[in-house]
Amino acid sequence: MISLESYIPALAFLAEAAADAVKTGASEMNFGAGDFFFYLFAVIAVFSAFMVVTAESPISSALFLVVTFFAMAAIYALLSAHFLAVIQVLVYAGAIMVLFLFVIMLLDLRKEELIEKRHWLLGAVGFVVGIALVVLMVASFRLSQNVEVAVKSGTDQEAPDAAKFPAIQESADQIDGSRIEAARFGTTRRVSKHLFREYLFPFEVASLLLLVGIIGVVVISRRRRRRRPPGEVIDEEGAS
Amino acid sequence: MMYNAGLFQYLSLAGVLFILGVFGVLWRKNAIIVFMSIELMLNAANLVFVTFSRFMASHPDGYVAMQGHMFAFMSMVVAACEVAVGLAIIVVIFRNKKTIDVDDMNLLKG
Amino acid sequence: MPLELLQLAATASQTAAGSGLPTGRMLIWILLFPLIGMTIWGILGKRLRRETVGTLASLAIGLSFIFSLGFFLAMLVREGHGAYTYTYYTWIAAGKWFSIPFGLRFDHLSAVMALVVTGVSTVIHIYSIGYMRHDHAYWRFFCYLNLFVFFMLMLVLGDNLLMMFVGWEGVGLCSYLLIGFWYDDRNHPAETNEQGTGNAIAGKKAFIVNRIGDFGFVLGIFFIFVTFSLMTNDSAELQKAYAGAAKQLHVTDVEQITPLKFSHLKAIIESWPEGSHLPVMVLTLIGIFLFVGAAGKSAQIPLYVWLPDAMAGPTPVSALIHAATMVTAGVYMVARMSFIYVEAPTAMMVVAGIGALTALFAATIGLAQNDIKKVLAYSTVSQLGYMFIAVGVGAYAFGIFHLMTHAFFKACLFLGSGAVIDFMHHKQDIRGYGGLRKYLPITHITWVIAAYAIAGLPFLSGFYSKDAILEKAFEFAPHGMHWFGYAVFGMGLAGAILTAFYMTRVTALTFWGTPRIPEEKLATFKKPPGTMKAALVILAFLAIIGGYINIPAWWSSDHKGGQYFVTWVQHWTKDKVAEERHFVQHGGAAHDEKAGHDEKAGDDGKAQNDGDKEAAEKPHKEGSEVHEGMSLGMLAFLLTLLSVGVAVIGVAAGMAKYGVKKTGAVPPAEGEKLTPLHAMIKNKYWIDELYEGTLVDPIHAGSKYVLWQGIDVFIIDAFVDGLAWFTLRIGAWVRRLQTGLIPVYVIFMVAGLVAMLIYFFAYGILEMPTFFIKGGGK
Amino acid sequence: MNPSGIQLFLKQNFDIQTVMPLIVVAATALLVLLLEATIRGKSRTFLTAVSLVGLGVALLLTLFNFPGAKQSSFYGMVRTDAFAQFFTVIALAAGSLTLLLSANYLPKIKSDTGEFHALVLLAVCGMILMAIGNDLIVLFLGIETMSIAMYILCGIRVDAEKSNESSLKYLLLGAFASAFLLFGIALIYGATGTTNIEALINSGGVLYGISGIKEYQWDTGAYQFAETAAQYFFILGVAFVFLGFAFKIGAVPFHMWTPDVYQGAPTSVTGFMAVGVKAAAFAALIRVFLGIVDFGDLYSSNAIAYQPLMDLKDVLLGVIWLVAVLTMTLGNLSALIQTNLKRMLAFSSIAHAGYALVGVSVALRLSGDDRDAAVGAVMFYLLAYMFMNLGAFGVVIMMNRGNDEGEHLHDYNGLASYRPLVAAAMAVFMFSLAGIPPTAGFVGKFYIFSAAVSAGTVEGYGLYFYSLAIIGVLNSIISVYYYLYPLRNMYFVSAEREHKVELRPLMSASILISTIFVLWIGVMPKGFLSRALEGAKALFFG
Repeated sequence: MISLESYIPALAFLAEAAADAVKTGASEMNFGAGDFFFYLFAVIAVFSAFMVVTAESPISSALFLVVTFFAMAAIYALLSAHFLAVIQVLVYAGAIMVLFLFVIMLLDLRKEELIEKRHWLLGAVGFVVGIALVVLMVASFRLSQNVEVAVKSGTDQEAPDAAKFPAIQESADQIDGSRIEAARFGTTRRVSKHLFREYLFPFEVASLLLLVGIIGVVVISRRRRRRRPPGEVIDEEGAS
Repeated sequence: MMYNAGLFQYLSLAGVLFILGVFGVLWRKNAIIVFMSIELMLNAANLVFVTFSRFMASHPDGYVAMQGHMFAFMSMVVAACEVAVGLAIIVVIFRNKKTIDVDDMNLLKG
Repeated sequence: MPLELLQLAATASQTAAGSGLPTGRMLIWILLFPLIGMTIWGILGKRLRRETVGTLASLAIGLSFIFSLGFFLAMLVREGHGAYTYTYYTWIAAGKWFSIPFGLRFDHLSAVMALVVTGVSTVIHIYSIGYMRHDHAYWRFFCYLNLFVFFMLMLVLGDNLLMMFVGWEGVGLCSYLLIGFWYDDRNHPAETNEQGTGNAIAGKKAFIVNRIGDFGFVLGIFFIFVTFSLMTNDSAELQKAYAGAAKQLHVTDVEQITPLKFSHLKAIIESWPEGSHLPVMVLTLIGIFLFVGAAGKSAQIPLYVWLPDAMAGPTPVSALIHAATMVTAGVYMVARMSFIYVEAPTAMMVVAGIGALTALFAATIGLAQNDIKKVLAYSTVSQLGYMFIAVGVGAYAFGIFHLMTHAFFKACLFLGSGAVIDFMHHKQDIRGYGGLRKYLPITHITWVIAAYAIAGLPFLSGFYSKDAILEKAFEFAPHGMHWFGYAVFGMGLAGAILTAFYMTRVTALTFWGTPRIPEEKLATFKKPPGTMKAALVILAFLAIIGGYINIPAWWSSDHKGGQYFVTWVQHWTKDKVAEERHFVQHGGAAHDEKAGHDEKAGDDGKAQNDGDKEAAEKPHKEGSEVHEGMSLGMLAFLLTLLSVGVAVIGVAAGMAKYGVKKTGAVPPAEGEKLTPLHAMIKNKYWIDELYEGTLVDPIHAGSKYVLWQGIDVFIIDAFVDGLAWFTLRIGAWVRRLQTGLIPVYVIFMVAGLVAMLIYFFAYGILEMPTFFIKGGGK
Repeated sequence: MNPSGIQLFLKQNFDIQTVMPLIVVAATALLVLLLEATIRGKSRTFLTAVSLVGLGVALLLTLFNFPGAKQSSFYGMVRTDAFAQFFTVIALAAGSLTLLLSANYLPKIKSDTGEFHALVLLAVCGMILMAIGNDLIVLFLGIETMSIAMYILCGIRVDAEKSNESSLKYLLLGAFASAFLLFGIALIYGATGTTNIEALINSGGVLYGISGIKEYQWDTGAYQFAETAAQYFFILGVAFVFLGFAFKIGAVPFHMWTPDVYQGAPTSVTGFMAVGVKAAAFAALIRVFLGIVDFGDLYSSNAIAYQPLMDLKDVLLGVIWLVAVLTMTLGNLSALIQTNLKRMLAFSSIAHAGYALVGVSVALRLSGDDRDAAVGAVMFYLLAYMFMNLGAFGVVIMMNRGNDEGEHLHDYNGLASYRPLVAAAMAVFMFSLAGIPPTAGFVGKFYIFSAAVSAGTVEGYGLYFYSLAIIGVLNSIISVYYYLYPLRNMYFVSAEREHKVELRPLMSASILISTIFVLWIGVMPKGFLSRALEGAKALFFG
């Protein structure tokens, strides 16, 4: 199988390490390598994201963002999303970040950027609202850990209602094969199979979107141009 | 074991990144950093997609749930476009106003 | 007799033409002429000559009038005097049960309205040719005026509530445009109103106050729809009623019945199944909501405030829109919906009560006004109050009758005032007039005729209509409460005396006595052109004869004849008069006595009447036919005598105060004290002093300082303005949130999301996990 | 696979005809770009003509050669039903009118480039995608295509600070809202296992997503199926997605960008934003949220015990009720005190979104024919709103002479005396916006409010919907106050000086078309409404 992980052994390693986590219905698990790497990259991601938001200079913000993106890529790999992990590095950490840095350099913003002082009310309201959002979101996520369903009450050994959840039956077969699945799941091959069949139309639309982006950058970044009568020599400076 | 990296842990990571992004948009004055924060939020959303895609056992239609991957892929395209356009606008604004402080964008109000 | 004559004429014209009767399809032409006119003036008007525009615009309305007349005559000769209806296409349709046709209805009620609207409009158009001769935006004026007539005809001829609403809004728009017509105050400084507000503001005020009324109207429509549409209410009674209505309307399918169409709604209510009660509460609510709309358009308490301000517009506009036609739309609407009101006595009480209050209240304010058009404006409000008394006590046909006569004499008065204003170089203060009789003889004569018509002096049109209304009010007893009818009657009577008084006052101050500006100056002023005089004469003539199409019943030998007009209109309206009369007939003896009391007591019979309530409610079954007829005639006769009496007293008091001396009593200028007046009229009659001391001065002062400047300006006006101010304050406050700062906008977005999530938690579809609640969890 | 099988396969999954209007518009955009590059220096009217031809062809294709009802293609990514057809028509018409309006306006603001046309066309593509999108991914891409094109169009006056600022504000806030939308979609995907709206409904109310896996229980130490978690993610996702859509339609409290962005953008773009973006966002909102509500119903029908999703409909109803009320009221109150006409129209567009939301909230509650009527009312309203609002912006553009002139209310002083027809057209638009008969706005409002009233007859919901109708009517009364302002200035105030209002043919044509349609829809709405109802019926189960 020619896939990206052949070339990037780290991706394959991470994916395999994390495969346990995806085992459905697994009972007791020990703290494994996948867990370790998850927490490692999660801490890196959160720390650098925090630094993005709080760093004084935009340059450091941008660099911390690169770190975040790399950590995210690793986490994608943990989730067997090999293709996406690579794309994440190429597109985000590569293209987008370069763009950011380029613009920051272009604008020469280094001097004026200290951490800003805002009106206290704005800060306070923002803080309260943001914290409320944190609490509510985490509360909702926590509920994924705290299931109190009457539907399928009983022990974990009870067989799921296969008629209602056809997915579950299949998943039982995959428990053992999860390591194999981890290697296959988000490969370029599988992604492309979907991308050029079911997702052909969105793919084409995405090209339309990129066209919009291209035109946009051309239109916006062009310096103002005077209307010329036909035949006039184009002024080099004006054309920019 | 509560320390195994399960669905909750991945989602929580996404949520934390997302909220850090929200705070960045709220607190920062520099338009570029605001923009970076938005990228952070988009990334967080991507992580949710990929997490769900992975944790979902399989799809009833018989194929492995790859919609999340597709969505994450498309959202990267979107993010790239937004960044390109957004940075172009920021450059133009800097050219006109010599500042990219979002608090100075208050010609239009009331 | 006139009916037979008209029938003869119609038959003759029909045979002369050799063709059949007009078809319903042609009804649209009544509307089309003004619309075509309006379009032409709007596009080409600037390039046409003034005379051409005026003449052709008048012609357009004239053609509408001729068509209306044609349809009216055709109805007369038609078998059973059937109405003309035609549905052109479906305007709004949604689903199975809901369709609003674009249909016109020329029936007994709308025929009268269409004739009045087109007739009076034609005359006023002709008048405007003269009056607007100097105006630079001549074409625009006629454009608006034609558009107004179009919308008014749509209001009148539409066969369903929504078309009526279209016309309703349209006339409001035209009113707005025409009130503010002279927006440029520099050219016409005198026609701004006394508070110094500009014409445009007056226009806007009119429009917005009217929208408050429209709110009620729309709610009324909504509730009618919700209550009587099978789409929203499929109760067994309603289904039976639909079946009955289908039978009555000769339609095969109940789905064709739509409750917003007048005839269908009427049929539904009429064929409500026996044994089950109509939803009276809802009907009352509907009636009151519709009346709120009517009160806005027809300037009743508390929504009348716009009408006096509306006098800022050109005088022909005041005559046409704010006296003769548009403001009466509310009365027309209530008459149109009479089948609802008769089922909801409480709503009728509200209508009659508000009408009576307005009639009296506005008349008192009218006493103290010095702007000639303001007097007429308050008088219009007061007269509209009478019309609402009529439709409120269930005498719908009489309300329409008064509407018609009022259109004649009030249009005549306004046009007369316009002639005076035109003559006096746009001075409107009656204190600066006096003795104009010499200079404007024709205006003077027509004015006096119209003024006495409105005062209710016998043999003029106003007498017949107002007298009839008061008579019906006297017989009114909602829920068996006779005192209410007597109270309404009393207020109407008091209003009548004041009307007579202030009309005499304004007549005397304007036309009689000696001129208060130098005569040599007056002699140089230009007389009004012929078109204006012609219009005045036509309207004065109508103000005289207008009443004879409905002479009081007791004049004729069998107590039934003579009521041509009312009988005609009652083809549609469901007058409750017949039942009430029945009741009165039984209690005839008691009422005769009371009538006597009333006469002696003058204008206020309320106190005594309360005591007689019980007596009136006792059923008297033993009375014979002849006896009842006699008592009815006697009662009507006595009531007539009474109202003639009060009219004469009012006129006499006015004459005594303002008209007897050649110089006349001039109201004091602003800031001057009232007391010097006393010297002028002292020692004249002892009755003068009685009036002075007990009636005229207190009322005069009271109306000026309490009612007008106190309640009218200070409370009601301020309330309406305050509401607007309050709304604007909120707007300004909201505006401060719009800081232009991105973080603030972000906070609002996130806060919105947080609020939504909190709501989800509060509702219980999301729950707090147990680790937030100590000891929780299962 | 035999040939006929292949044909069937292609027909089902690669039916180009279903996206033909989209292709035509996108191809026109490319053609315009090419022409711009090759015939540089020529009159841009030519490019306008080319774009209009493209839009016209697409419009004809949409009107007369639209694939059969309820056909989905590209593996269920797009669904070409009458609903999609209706909103495609709105998008194409809005684009055409905008280009007509821009033809004479662009030189004035010195942005007369072919890219403008291309971007408008691509934004139209985005709107079409939102109309035909059957999968959240297509909707998302459509929203982004449209939005990014709009960000650029707002900032196309690169030398004007207001335009820059408008663009940046729109972009930052829009991207922020997009992130929420994306996050919400992710959560819904996790809960349901699909992003396809049709699949969501056809799932029979089963959450196929993460509910299939077992989760560790913190308190008991046991593993259980994550059904409840899936439900919670679903609800949370609905809230986030609602934010994303509410931002685009400018609903309170996600509306605050609207006035600033509208004011700063070039006027023709403002008009396009106010009608096109809003209509497309409503199309997506209706499709997604009615799908969600239907899903909730199905879910409730096979739920065994108490489930949070059962109440989702009522909760959403409450949210949208409040949002609709706030949107109407705040929009109108803020518009009251504006002196800049563009800003006033921006606030009024917020209010109009509120009226349309009334219809949406009604549609959430009702079912069957009644729901079709409510959805149809919203669709009809958006159509009417497109003509009246673009017309009003057209007059504003006509008054413009390159700078901010023509935006302030006192610029309209005495317009009626020297440009009576323009003033009359403006009066028609203002009255239509205020909802005064016999204009399109009145009929639209009438349908919406009567839908609310008929929903009020549902047992237990009388208070909800009657109050909604009454608040709506009250609001339209408030709105009259500020719609009268330009009218007052045009008719009742003398001009200190006459503006040179040029009656250029293309611009006049646009205003004339708008006027005609406003009156046509107002006087004979039946045909338009029946198309809207057809569209509503084609949605999902009808």
